[in-house]
Amino acid sequence: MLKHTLITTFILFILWLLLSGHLEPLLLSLGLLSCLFVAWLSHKLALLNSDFQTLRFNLNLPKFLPWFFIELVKSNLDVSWRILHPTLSIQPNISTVPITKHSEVGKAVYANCITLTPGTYSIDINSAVIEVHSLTKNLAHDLQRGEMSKRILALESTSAKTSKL
Amino acid sequence: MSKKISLILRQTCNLIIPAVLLYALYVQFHGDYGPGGGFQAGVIFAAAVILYTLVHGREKAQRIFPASIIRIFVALGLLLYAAVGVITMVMGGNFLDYSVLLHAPQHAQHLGIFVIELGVGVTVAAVMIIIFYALDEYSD
Amino acid sequence: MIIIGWILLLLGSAFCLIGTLGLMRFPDFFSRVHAAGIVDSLGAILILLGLITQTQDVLIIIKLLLILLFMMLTGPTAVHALARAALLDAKDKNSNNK
Amino acid sequence: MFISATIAILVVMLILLLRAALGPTVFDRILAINTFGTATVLLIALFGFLTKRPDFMDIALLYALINFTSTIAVLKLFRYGSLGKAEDE
Amino acid sequence: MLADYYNYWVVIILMMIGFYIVISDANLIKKIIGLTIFQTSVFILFISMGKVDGGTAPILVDTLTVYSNPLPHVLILTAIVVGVATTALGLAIIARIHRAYGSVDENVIHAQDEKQEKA
Amino acid sequence: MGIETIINLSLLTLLALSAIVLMRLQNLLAVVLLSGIYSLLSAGLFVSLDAVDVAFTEAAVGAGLTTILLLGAIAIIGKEQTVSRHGKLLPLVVIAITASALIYGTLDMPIFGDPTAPIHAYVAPRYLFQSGEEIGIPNVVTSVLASYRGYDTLGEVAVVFTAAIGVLLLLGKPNK
Repeated sequence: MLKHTLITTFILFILWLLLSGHLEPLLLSLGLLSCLFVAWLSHKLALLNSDFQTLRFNLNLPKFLPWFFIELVKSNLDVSWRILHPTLSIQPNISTVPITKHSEVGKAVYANCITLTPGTYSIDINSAVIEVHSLTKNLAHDLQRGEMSKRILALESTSAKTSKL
Repeated sequence: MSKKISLILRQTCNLIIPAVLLYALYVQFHGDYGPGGGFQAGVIFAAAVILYTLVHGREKAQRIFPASIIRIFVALGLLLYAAVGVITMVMGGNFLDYSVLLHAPQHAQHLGIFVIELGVGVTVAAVMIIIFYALDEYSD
Repeated sequence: MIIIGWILLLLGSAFCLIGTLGLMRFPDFFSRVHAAGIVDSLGAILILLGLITQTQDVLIIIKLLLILLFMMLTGPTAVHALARAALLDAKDKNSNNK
Repeated sequence: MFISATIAILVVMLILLLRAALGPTVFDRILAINTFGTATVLLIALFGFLTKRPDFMDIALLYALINFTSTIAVLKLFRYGSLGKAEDE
Repeated sequence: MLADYYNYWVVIILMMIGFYIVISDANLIKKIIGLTIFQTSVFILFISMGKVDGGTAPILVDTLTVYSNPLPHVLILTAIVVGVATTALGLAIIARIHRAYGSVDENVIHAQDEKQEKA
Repeated sequence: MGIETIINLSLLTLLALSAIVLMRLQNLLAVVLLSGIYSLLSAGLFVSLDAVDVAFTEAAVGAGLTTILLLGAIAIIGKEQTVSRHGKLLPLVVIAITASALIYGTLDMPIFGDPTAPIHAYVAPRYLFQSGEEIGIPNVVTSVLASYRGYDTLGEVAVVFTAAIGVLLLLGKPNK
């Protein structure tokens, strides 16, 4: 537990430095105190619990972000084209996407990534599937192929899944 | 379809609330250099606590921020503010004239402003949280 | 750098406008969410990236990146919560009518 | 160039206001307000650059952080009829 | 001419809308919202008066010399927080009224009062 | 007309529009939601009028608190409320007279942004040009709030404190 709190404090302190940009000893010590206080509170509130430690920013992140950005642009262009098209060719429907291997945080990240790409958004979630509302049938099929799921799985560290058991 | 709060919402809030809490403290301590200060920091801190209450329920929130202790903080902040005024009077200045606190007047001003902003922040945060609790408990 | 910023800002504003246009054109709530999603995702991303190219101040770049990060966290979550509440509400109404 | 983006955001705001006024359901209004928050963040960020003092990002950052609090509150009220009720397991 | 006085005129429009809601709507919560609009219009009036052409925000930087007037900002900054606190007090009173009368509609409340006086 | 003027004018117009929409809506929940937009717009306006500290407060208060407190009150009285009206004519006459008197009054105001207006003549220059030496912090608003006008701020905090006491007296449960 102490280890988790220390890691939390460290991450919060980096955030403080990014926010503040002041390097005077007074503000630095105040920042350290604030970070300790917030880390203590988060521990008490069970906020940044062990789940979040599973999301290590490993080497797959630089690979994931450009891929995700391209997907984002593609889906944006697709939806924009449909909006501008005079006939509004849309067939809204709800389908399910399986999510078996993800940790709790991984599920949340996955669902948020689905929502971030226009054309699909997660409407409900349970332990096995995400219900997805999509603007056209094709977009849902793309998701069910599971490319994004695989890539987000690669972001989670392998030790996490064993510790969840 | 249960009445449970969605997992996504819970996880995101768990990630955001520490950031909001830290941001509140950042605003509290950087009021000298940019926009911000005790009033804003207090409100942001209260917003974080309210967000926690929304997602995890009042019972859980009151286990860590009990109303009885928040009530003490409501008065504590104001007392801290007023105490600075009394101390300056004891040290031979006017009420809330910080320059007598230390030898160098600029440093004394810094110290005085820091302490009273802290008092303002504590009172505002506590007041907003206690008002939210009171309204919410009344709706049961 | 300045020209890249131009393009990013203009594209971002264009996407924002298209998104809100969709918000008016789409027939029901669940499809309007898709249209609003354009403003929240690519519109905001392009404008903020465009702003990042326009300054040399590291602190401001960091703050813009933080704004982007937190928007990308809170935006989809709010949309999800909203859509879920709307779906549950629609289901409730259906079961009441039966 | 900042000018055109700013004007675009102002037009977006006008349309969103229209959507919020028309409704028809509560959820449409909430959607409009949520997007309005995004537009405000962008407007404030752009304005910082327009006035050549872009050190007011703090306000935009604040909105990015806590704008969804009120959205969650409305949804909670709508679903549970109370703000502080804990979830039913 | 338009830009010279536009702020003041919008302030008056907002103020009158707030006033109209307060005197014409019977629902007490909507009256509170009307008061909030009225309050904001006063804030805008103060802040508009503090604005100086070509000035920027009153946070001192070596390169700038023209700043807007900080005094209204100080007044309004505290007024906003005090405004929320008093709004909350108003809402608390409305909650008690609702418990006593079972309604927050002024017409219903008056009708009940009159009934009680007759009895 | 500079871009700042255009932004100022359009934000004001949007504010007026949203207030008119607010006035006409009858569903209470919709009114509360629209007041969220009203608050976002006024925060934007405060930024454009150089009042960053005020905008910051409005942002924190409007996004985080006012809406939630109003929703808390709606939770107490029930969400299916609609608003009924008193008569329309008398209030309209009253506000028409008040508005015309006020608009007549604005013609004597100093024009918007005039640097020679009386408000800028007395204490403001002293705060702006000497607070840097006297207090030593760049944000003039903070130095006026906490140092020059510290006594006023103490009063404001006391008002907030009193409001909390009032809410607790009205709504709090008796001690167990």
